[in-house]
Amino acid sequence: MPNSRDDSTPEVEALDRVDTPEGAGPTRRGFLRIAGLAGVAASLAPQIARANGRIGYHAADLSDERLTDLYRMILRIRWHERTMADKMLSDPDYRGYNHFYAGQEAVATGVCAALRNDGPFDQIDVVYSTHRPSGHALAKGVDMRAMCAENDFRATGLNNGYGAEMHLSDPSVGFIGADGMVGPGPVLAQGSAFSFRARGSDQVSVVFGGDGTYATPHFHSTLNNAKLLDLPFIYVLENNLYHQYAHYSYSSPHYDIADAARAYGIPAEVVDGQDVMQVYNAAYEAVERARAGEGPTFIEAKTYRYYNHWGAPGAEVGQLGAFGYDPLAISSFRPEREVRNWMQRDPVDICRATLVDWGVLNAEQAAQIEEDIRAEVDEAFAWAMEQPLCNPEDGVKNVFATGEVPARQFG
Amino acid sequence: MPNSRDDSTPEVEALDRVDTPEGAGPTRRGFLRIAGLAGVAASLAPQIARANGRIGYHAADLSDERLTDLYRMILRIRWHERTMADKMLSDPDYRGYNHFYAGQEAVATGVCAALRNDGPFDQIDVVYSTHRPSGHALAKGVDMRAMCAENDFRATGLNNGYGAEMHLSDPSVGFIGADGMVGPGPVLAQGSAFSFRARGSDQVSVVFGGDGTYATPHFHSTLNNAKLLDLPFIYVLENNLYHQYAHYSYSSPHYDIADAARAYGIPAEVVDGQDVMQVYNAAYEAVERARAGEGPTFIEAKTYRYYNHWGAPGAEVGQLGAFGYDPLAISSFRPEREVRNWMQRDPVDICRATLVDWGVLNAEQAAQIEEDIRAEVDEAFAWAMEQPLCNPEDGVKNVFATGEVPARQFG
Amino acid sequence: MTEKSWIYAVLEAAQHEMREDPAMTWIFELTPPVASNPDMPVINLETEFGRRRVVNTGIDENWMASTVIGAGLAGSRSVTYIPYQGAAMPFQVIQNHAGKLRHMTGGVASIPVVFIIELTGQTPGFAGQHSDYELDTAYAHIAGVRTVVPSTPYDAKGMMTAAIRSPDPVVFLNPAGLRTLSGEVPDEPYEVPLDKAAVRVEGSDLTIVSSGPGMPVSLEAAERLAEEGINAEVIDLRVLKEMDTETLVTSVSKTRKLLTVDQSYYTLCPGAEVIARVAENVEGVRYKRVAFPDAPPPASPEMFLWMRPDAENVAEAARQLVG
Amino acid sequence: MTEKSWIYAVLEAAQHEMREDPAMTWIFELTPPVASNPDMPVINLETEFGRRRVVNTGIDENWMASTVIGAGLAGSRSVTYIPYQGAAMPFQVIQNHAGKLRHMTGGVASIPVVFIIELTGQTPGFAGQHSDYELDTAYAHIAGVRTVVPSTPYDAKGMMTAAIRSPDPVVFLNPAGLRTLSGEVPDEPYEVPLDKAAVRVEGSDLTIVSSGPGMPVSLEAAERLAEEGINAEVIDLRVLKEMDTETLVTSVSKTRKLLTVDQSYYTLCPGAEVIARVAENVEGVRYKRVAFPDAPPPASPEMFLWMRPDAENVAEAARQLVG
Ligand SMILES: Cc1ncc(C[n+]2csc(CCOP(=O)(O)OP(=O)(O)O)c2C)c(N)n1
Ligand SMILES: Cc1ncc(C[n+]2csc(CCOP(=O)(O)OP(=O)(O)O)c2C)c(N)n1
Ligand SMILES: [Mg+2]
Ligand SMILES: [Mg+2]
Repeated sequence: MPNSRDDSTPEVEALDRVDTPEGAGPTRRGFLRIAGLAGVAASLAPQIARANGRIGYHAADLSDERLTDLYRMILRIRWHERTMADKMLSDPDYRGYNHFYAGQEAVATGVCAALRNDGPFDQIDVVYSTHRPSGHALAKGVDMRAMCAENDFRATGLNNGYGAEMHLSDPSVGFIGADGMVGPGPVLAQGSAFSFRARGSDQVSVVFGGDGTYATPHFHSTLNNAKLLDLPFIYVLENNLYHQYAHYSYSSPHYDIADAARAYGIPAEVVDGQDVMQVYNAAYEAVERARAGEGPTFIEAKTYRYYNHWGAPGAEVGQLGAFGYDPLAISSFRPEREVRNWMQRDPVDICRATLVDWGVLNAEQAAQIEEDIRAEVDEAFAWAMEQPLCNPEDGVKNVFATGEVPARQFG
Repeated sequence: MPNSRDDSTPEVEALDRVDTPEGAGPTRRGFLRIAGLAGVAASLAPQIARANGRIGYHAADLSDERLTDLYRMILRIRWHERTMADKMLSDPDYRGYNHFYAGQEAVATGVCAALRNDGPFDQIDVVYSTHRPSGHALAKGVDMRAMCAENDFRATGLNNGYGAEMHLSDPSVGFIGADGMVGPGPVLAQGSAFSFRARGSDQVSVVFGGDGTYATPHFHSTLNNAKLLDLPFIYVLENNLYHQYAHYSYSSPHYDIADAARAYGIPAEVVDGQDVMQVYNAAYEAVERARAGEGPTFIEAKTYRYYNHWGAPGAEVGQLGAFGYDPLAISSFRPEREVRNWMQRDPVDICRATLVDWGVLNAEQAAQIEEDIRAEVDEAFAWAMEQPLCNPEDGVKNVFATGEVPARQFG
Repeated sequence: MTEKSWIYAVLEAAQHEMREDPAMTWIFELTPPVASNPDMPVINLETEFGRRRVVNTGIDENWMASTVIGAGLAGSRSVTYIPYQGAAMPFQVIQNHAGKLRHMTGGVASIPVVFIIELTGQTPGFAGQHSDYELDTAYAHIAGVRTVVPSTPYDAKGMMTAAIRSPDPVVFLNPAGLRTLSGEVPDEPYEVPLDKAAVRVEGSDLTIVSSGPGMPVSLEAAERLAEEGINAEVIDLRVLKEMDTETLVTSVSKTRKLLTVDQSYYTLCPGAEVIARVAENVEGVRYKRVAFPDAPPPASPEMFLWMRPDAENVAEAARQLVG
Repeated sequence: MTEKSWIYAVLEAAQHEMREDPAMTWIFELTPPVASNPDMPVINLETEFGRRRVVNTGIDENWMASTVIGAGLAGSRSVTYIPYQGAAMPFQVIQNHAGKLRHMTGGVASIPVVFIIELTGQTPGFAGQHSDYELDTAYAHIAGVRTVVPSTPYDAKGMMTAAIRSPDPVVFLNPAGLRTLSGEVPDEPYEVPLDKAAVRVEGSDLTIVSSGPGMPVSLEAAERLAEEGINAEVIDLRVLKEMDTETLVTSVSKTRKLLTVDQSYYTLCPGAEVIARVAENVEGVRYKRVAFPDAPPPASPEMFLWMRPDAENVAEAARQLVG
């Protein structure tokens, strides 16, 4: 159970419900299954990120279809990242860039699977992302083709070429959007939660933030006010050990940043961010708590990024991850062996192995799904590259809701 | 012992030293004395602010002269405040204003008594104050006459009439100064501590902050970095229950704000801010820790202000404290009975009773000291009122270190 | 139509919009949104709409501004009242988020919020941080927010209504020095546009342009000048972004003399922009600029009142300009 | 004298001062203070002076700026390098504390610190928050800080030395777009004054005034114009506060035509102040102003590059002005 809450009756009841909108399927909960999954995870990993031992709980109640969707989503993110990295490395006409999310896919996937991702805007759950948004965007339901076009500055992109990677936004699926600044995002996200509580909505607001967000002054504002006002707010801190090139111990005295949240009296959980089931479980409980009016939750997902901070330095076409020197790191960068260690516990592998173990998929089906996803991704990039470039004069539009501002560059 | 540190050998040794620069006087430490003092405090107070039970430790080692100085300083602050309030209420020519500190005198006095308050600027300990600075200033050694003149905007005031109450500053005694903003002060103060560590100085930087500083984003920046860098820094949080007109429970989920500091791994102590001996003890240990390179300390002093937030609304000439309606509070203000309750545990009374109990003073001596202090305060205000007003044209000086900026109001 | 105080006029606008829209919120810090006015019902947004919609927590103006932005992004119109002590605290989030999000998202993000930013500058004695009037420029320079500064209770109400209804984020500068004004203000809601300057006095000898707390002294100067036979046209900018160039150019094309009046520091005060816009559009004009020197306001009333432009400073500069 | 990169020149200045003064500190965030240059020793302030004096913690630019202010108040000269992403985060503490403390304390507080504030505006593709160049105005308007913006490696080193030695707080704007410049820079320390503009090209047909990243395009425009027989005088402001009015007035008194060039947003860009100062002092001048529109920079290179003033925009505006 989570460290900082007791197991009061309403939640025990909640745990007994089967979380399948489809309503069907036998519950998978049971000691054997859990033990089985734990075995899978352990067999894959010499070093398991510190977690609290509860594995395969709510996730075990999901229908086969929804479980397979988790796998599909992880793959969709993974192949989006790999394909884009390869394009950046090999296609001189390609102009897009990314802060790659590969390695962290289970976090976005597990969290967004617990959210309400469609419906009218005043009922949908909202997600605030970071400078590393592609995984969060896909997991929340953003259209991959539109996103690919946006990332290559196309006029028909998700944001008409105005934003590109660090400003991807699609309110229609509740993806409020990426944010290139480190710090403000969490406060803005709790602001949405504030409005949900004010208007009596049961919506939930989720922010993804890196370990880098811990040291920002905004961290305190966010957690303190979310607690004081009992907001329907979830802070998902993806601790991938580094903020840019500095290890998180440069910025935090805590081993678990979750401890900082607990100090406010906020329920906080540390999960293995490489295991989508663990992430889903924690997110599921956080969402239940928020919808029940019981306030915020903090989830620290221990995870790792396979590429360097930004772009594809050190990466090679066709190869997952970046191992080489990152010139942007100047005087400090992470050890290659650390990268290789983490890649031993790959979120794709863990999810696949779990589903095979649970009898949801067999190996051939799993491979076929991956083929299909790769085709989908290739098609999205191909479509994007055919989209029109932007019209220069449109740059002075969209400053305000109507009209345009005058050109001033001509004097 | 403090909650969050263990009693390691160097500190035990430190406790054995007698802290009298004069070197003289028998140590007063001992169970009987401590019990005696506890009796005094208890007899004065039905409601003792929550503290950790260690009373009369290092303070008991002080010489008679230094103990008497504590009493003198508390009185000096008290009568400064009362005299000024009376002047504001009765003298239409008087232009000064104040955020009155009466009720909190033991905090400034106890803390500053543990600091190095004279010597060259690169050896003196520094204090950062708040919008409520008069007590901190006097306790750190600021000249009362110069301060009175400054508060009435005189050209020969402490800051030549440029600053007045909220910007009192006297680096020559290590009083970096008042700060009218809530939030930045603690970060600036830890910045001075940063420079002490960088240049290998054993100086200590102290910030006073109200309970209102807890909710500011700066609180996190301050404590996180002070801890990460092990700075010689002391955060004295004077919890007088209100930030302006809102109770601190509006802004903090903690009963003891000290708990927030402990979360960073910073030793934190809660003391009865009405008892100068308790405050001194905590400050003494914090200073020892800082000088030994062992990092920051947080002290939460539970205290109360006798006047309203600002100025003298609700006060009457000759009467201590303000009970009436405060028009600035608009829709919420504190109950009069709460004020009266707290006044039962007055820092002047507690200090006087302790010194009489300890045989440092008798009642007549104590009364004579108070007479002398009142005369000193009256003389300071009288002197101030005779000082010249400022020269208008000087307003464009002191913007930069040299020269003056052009007048622009004439077009 | 009733004589109303500034703050009553502002809260009346907010009260009406909050009654219409149950999702709308208000965040405050020191000053509860409460106002009374002779013969009118007391307005108390906190008690009327409850502490879920009208909220006060700790001292954190960046939280206040960020929270209304987040509320706006989630579809709730929101207002926050930032006291002058915290006027610069939310600058980054307004500059870098509120002002940019619509554009950066190609138009999909909408932030229908109002930041009431109190500016002071009025009271001698407090010095520096509590007496400065300077952030008008910082908020007017940034893109994507409409920055307005009313100077009458009538405009304060009408611009507040327009600001709340606007789909754009609005920085509503609230000069503390004008709190004491009262004036005839209709009871029913109305809008004053967020992009138009107002000609307060017509004249032909010179144009005086000011805004907010510069208006009372400019109007008083114009009266003194009128008695001396100098007819000043007095323009109240009202809107710093987007500034109404046309009204300025029309007036100065006629008078050929422009005097700007600001309480803000001289360098890069709004008057500099007024002069530059006119200079780009009208030839052969003579210019003067009255402003606070590039110095923090000192505590001493003697120094402060000498530095802050008053009606006589404005009148004298006008005399020199026409003379 | 050696050909040096911009950042090598800046760090060389800092290294010299840190060797002289063992109390001096440097706080950074993303970018370790490390630079190399052909045939020169690598400069690494972190390894040379150790992690007590040269420090990097978390992402908190307000902490960085506040910490150097606190260090300065305690007598330690200090520099912090704020990356452009965080350029607005420390605005409040610089505006309200660094800029006011000396004055508010009647001269007793001294803040001998340098805030290197990186500004960007150079790279198409990043959009909004990562491509804007706008905070020059915010930092130039406030009182009590000297705000400078070099445009050559020579000035960068000389102004950095002067800034570190200055008893006043200095905002040293570091345009990221100029990082790629290199030039002849003396090895020994020297100072470039913090209050003087520089006439880069002499001419008599019009005056072009720019600063920082506007300089390369202005100089290129002047070359094109020269080929056409139009002789532009090009002035590099270098100092936004206190702006060198005299150099501006002298030049425009001669040319009677003033063109200002800014990468900053049009409304209240530094050029507005330049125009206003000249307009107050010189009669019968014709004016033009080239600047970035009042819109956040979009990601699309097509849009961005159209909006950002280039040499041809400047040259064409100059032709119209003289024509
Ligand atoms: C206010 C601010 N300062 C600095 C930066 C530059 N920056 C971009 S990403 C980043 C590191 C973020 O680390 P983390 O939050 O752990 O996220 P991760 O990159 O690991 O996903 C930094 C410092 C920024 N974007 N915003
Ligand atoms: C940034 C900022 N916001 C608001 C204020 C207005 N203000 C002045 S004092 C105060 C309350 C401070 O409360 P606390 O810190 O508890 O100190 P106390 O007055 O109780 O001594 C407030 C909100 C301010 N000075 N600065
Ligand atoms: Mg990280
Ligand atoms: Mg308080």
